[in-house]
Amino acid sequence: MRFHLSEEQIAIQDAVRGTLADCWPMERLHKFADSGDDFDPDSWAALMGLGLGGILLPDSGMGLLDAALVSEVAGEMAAPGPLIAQLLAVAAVARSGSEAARAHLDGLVAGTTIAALALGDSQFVQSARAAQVLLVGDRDGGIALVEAGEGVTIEPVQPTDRSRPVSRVSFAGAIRHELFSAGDPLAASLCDAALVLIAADALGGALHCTDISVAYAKEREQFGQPSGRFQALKHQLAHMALDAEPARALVWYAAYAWDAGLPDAARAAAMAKAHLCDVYVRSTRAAVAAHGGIGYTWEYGLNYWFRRAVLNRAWLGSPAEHRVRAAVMAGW
Amino acid sequence: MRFHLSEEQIAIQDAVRGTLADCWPMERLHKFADSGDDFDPDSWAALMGLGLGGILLPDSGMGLLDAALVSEVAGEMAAPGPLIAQLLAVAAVARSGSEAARAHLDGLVAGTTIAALALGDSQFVQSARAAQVLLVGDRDGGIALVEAGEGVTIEPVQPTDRSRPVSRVSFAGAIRHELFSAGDPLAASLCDAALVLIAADALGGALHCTDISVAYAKEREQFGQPSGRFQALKHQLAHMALDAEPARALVWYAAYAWDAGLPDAARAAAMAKAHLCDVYVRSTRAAVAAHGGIGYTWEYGLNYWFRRAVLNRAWLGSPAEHRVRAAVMAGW
Amino acid sequence: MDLSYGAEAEAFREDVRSFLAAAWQPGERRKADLKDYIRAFRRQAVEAGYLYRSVPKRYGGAEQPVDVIRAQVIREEFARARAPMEVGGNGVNMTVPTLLEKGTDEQRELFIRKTIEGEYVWGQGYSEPGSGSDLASVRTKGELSPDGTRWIVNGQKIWTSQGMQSTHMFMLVRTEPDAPKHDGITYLLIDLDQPGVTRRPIRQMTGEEGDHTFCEFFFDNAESPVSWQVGTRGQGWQVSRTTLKHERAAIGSADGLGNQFRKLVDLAKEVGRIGDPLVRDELARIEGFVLSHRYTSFRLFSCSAAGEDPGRVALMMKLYLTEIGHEMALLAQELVGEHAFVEPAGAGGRGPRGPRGPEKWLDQIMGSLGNSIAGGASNIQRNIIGERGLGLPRDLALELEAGGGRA
Amino acid sequence: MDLSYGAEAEAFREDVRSFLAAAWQPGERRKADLKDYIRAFRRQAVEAGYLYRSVPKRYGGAEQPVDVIRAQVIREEFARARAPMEVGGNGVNMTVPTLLEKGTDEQRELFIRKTIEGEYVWGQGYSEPGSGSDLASVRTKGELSPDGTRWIVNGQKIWTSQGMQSTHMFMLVRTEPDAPKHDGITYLLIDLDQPGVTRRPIRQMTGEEGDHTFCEFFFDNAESPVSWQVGTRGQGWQVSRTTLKHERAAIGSADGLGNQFRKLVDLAKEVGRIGDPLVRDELARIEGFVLSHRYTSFRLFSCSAAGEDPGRVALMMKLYLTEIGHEMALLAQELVGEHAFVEPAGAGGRGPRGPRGPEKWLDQIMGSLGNSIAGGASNIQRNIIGERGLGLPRDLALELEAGGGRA
Repeated sequence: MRFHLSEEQIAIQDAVRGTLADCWPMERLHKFADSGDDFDPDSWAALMGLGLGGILLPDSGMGLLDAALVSEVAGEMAAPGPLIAQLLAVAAVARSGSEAARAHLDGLVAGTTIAALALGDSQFVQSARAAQVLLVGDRDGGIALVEAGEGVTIEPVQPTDRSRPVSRVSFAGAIRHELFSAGDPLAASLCDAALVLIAADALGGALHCTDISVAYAKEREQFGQPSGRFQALKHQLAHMALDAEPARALVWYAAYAWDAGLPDAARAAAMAKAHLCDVYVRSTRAAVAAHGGIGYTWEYGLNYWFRRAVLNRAWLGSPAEHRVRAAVMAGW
Repeated sequence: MRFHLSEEQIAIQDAVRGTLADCWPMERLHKFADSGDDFDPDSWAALMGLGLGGILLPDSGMGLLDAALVSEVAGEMAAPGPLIAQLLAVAAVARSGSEAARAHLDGLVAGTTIAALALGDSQFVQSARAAQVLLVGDRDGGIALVEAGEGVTIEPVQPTDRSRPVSRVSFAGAIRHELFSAGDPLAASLCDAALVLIAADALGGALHCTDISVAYAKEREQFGQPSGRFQALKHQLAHMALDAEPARALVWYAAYAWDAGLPDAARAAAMAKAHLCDVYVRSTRAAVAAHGGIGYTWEYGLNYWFRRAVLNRAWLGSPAEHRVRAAVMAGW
Repeated sequence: MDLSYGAEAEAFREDVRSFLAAAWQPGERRKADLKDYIRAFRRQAVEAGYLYRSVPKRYGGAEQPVDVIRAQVIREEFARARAPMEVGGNGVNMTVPTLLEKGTDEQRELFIRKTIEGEYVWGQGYSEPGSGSDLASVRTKGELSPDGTRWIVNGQKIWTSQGMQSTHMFMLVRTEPDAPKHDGITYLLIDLDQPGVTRRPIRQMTGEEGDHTFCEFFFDNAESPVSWQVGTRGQGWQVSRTTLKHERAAIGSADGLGNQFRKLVDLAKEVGRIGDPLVRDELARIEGFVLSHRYTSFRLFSCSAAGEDPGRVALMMKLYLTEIGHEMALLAQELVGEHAFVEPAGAGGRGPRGPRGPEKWLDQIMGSLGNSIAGGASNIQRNIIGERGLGLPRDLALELEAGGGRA
Repeated sequence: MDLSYGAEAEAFREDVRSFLAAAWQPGERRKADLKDYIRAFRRQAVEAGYLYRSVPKRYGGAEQPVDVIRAQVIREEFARARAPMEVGGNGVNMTVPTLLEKGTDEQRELFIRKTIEGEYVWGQGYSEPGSGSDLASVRTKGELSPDGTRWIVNGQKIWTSQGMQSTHMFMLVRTEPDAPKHDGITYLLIDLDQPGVTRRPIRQMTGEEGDHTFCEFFFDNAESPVSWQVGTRGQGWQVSRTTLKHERAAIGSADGLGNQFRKLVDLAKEVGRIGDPLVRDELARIEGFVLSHRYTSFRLFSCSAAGEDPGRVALMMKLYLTEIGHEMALLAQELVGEHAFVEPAGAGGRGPRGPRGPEKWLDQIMGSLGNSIAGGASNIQRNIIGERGLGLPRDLALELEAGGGRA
């Protein structure tokens, strides 16, 4: 029986947190957000230097839970992409029988070959311009690896999420390697893993919003008192924590169920995605309100998390869509 | 332009309030609640003595707005029934061509003939055992006046709402006078009026819950201070007021629209019923929480309003059902 | 992560099963016969080390090392066999730990064995009319008898659960009226079977007023020996803090919430609303909280088993449970619709409950409000999360009033 | 009740219509030409008694008796004809009433006419970095020049709307640093076109940072004549209370909310979700609040027309509006879905807006948060409702800190 983090897992999170604190401070994020780029080579190299690329290799000794812990810290620090795509691409390619795709595996694990994610019906892809391969969900439910280049059309847009900019992408006639055909349980399972990683990013973001709001309430004086002394704000902050902190175990469980191949893994992924993305939206709104004017400025940076919450919520299906799936899977 | 109460209207409310304060104090309500009766002759005589029975006579010089103002005070004081039934029965009989029904009109206006309400699909009727006539909605949409007695089966139940006890009623083979046939706009309009009167009762109840909670917070000391000084409770009370007070104008408008025959009268009635019944449920819950332990005791009496909120919410259709109707009427 | 209990625990589980297969065979026994059988069974279970594990053997316990996994296995296996666990209630959950920590040897000898054997039933005497969450605003007076051997108690206590069954009470009384608020309180044990004590059941808003409801107690020159005072005179507030902590740990079993959620789904089916998109969405939305609560209870359990501090989340479970209960109540109210016009049979504990339809949810709809009130009102829980969990400064009024005395 | 305006008002409406038919014929005029035409039109409208009705004629106003029905008819008819109303902004809404109530004749002569003619644009100088809702925590310093003729101002102001256009500012400066917090503040007018004043637009979370956004102002030995001080030295807090009241009355037009709700319904249609039961339910649920807000604004208007006090509901409109905005934002976010991945064109005021799809709701989704912050944060609004509306006692910390000085 073990349902809390090990020292190793906490160490991994600390390593990712420390790395991002160094290479991804707010000044860097501000600069990136206004640059029009969709990829940040320095922070990517630093993260990949930690060996994160291979977490979801079948023989890594780690699993989706570890990947989710990393995604959580990425969410906390508003890290640029395409981390989730990379983790999933490695998982997919390593588990597929496609030799052509497997030729990319070493590069993907090392992070020298960059992967983007185009699962679901979305036309929007993060870090699309930087990616050499795209993990693409077919309309029929199969999954393929598409080579960037000819046949892949990328139209940049002004992205809402400035830390993980998207482009509008289409794939007519691109080179593609089928990884899993329609109906292959691995295809569905990879989509579930994506949901868990998004939920983990949302968790990290929500906790970050709570923590900076609490810190601000301790430091800022209003009417001669730290504003966090006032019961109204104190209770609002307590509710932010109450919303996010217990939901942490929901993400853990979803990841654990995926790793252990439990029968409720798919449903747990749907519940985690739906619940955490709602939590994240509430947390970012509450954080702006808790900060007052400064939270509404661009300079303070809270808006990056707000914008990530907007993206996470709609990415790969809204909370309501996943609740419909969860209801069906429960046999209601 | 006039969209606030006249002195006369305020005087009517004060008269009803004063009468109920005299004849319907908490001791009386407690006694009635445990008596198993479904009608209280003394308070009924006192209310009817004010001439309320005739408010919805076509030539009364008053209208649904005035009836709603009375219903609001009845809700505020948790008055026993069947006030809404009586008001509507007078409105219905006076507007119908049925001579047999009109023979009851004087008694109904005076309150000596007691009316119960069986509109909608409900099998539950308030004050059914006391009623001499029942205003019955036919399955096809018509409205009839049914004579109590043979063919009317009344099965008493333990009612949730102790101030307006219901029985289970069926009408196979009773004497009935058709008032409005299916498709008669007056039939639909009477149902709308019922919704507005229920919304008004809910408004009165919600405001009462707010007011007693505020009063209690001023009087009760916690940690050496009136509990209402603490910001958390203060803001919870502010939200109770915020929920109920602006909704008052929604009830006014729905009643006014009915009186003036405006095209949105039916939709306004549906919106008012849905909105106020939700407000009432929230207000009663918030009131119990604001009081703490004493609010949870039977003796304090708050539970009578809680129970009225339960009944009002489900009576003649839930908020969700009326929102569906409102959506259809809006052409969405 | 690993939700299995491990080989050692599974071997232990086999032991428990073997024990139960042999020792728990109530057969067709009824009434007094069954009561005797249960008493004997519990003694065997204590000897086997399964019940009252934290109570020393000399007071009738099993005196086992703390092992939350074993404790969980025992709970599961006893539940599966439908075998009786500890007698439970305030006595075992609050009096016994308090006496073990703060009592005298004489008090332990006197009370612990009889409490865990169910002979003594304890009521809690903290709340007073109007005190609400401000438990330190004790007004019930304790005065020494002229000869200094007895406390003379006058006042009123309220919201005592199991009040009609209680034989004894642990209570807070104000013994130094001139001391600062938190310093003038003494923690006292008292025998409720004496002329100076009157008890009255409280009728609740649900109508409930039976043998298992709350009571209020009136003390009119009631007496208790000075030797029944726990801890130092005037330091009763600190003594009571121990027990409140225990109470918090006892509330919030994740299974209860999960069961209630499943019943809510069944209700939606029963009333034919399970296909309604609004109902499905709301059920799944609520389930997000229910599952978060459930898996967090795993997390707390796991930390507890490993002897690690779970951090601030442990402070949140009570309020989280309360708020989920509210959400479920609102959906239940939507689902029961007109069924709620009829009060469920047996409400108020008057007569047998009998078969009950959807209207039985009325109890939960009202009862969910009781949760906000019992065991520390929700606003106090929010203060606890904000102050102890997030480290925010204390409310000024509380700080000024407490003068630093309150934990 | 009667929502018609009555025969007298309808006759007045005819007058307004005739006036507009004659006086407002902008035709194809553009740019400077149109500007001149508008200026001339406004003069005519003032002469006819339609604009600046509460401003005395000697300062360029119409000097009409208060008549909210007439004012409403004027608004409706000007809107229907798309004719320009008063120039608006802080100058007309705050500076002019303040000067009329508390200013000197010299100040009125100097500022009112130029303000209502749009020549002077006023920024508000209340908020400072970190002051939040605690507007009395003014740190910007005002010191008299050695010869006693000028105030020397040093400090920073923030959240000044129309800051890039502002020619002048009304501001609070701390002139008696040793006086109690609320007693050491002076209300000052200042010319912003001087070397000691630097302004910088604030980029908001929406990305907006154009000509119409908020600014922060830095004062580095900026100067203002002592004769531009409004009210007594050290009594500026009381002077500013007048204007805040005006600001509250100006916010919360019911039509704006209704229009936005209709657009939300249109959005549901545009994205093909209007048939979704969840969306229909949520729209109708929100509309219950929207209509309550709308009809309450009728109620307030009606009370105002009759000169009667509407009571506590008047204090609730700002917070009610804010909370409805939040609800609408959450539904909008559900409806826009992936459209929200793209920032609406023209956000940040960079370049033309052009045609915009559902993503334009991103502005509202973020903007609804701005409402909770602007014009008094929501928690302050809740205090106002609780204390002034419900008569609950003041928060202890505020009471201790204010020492009774704050209105």
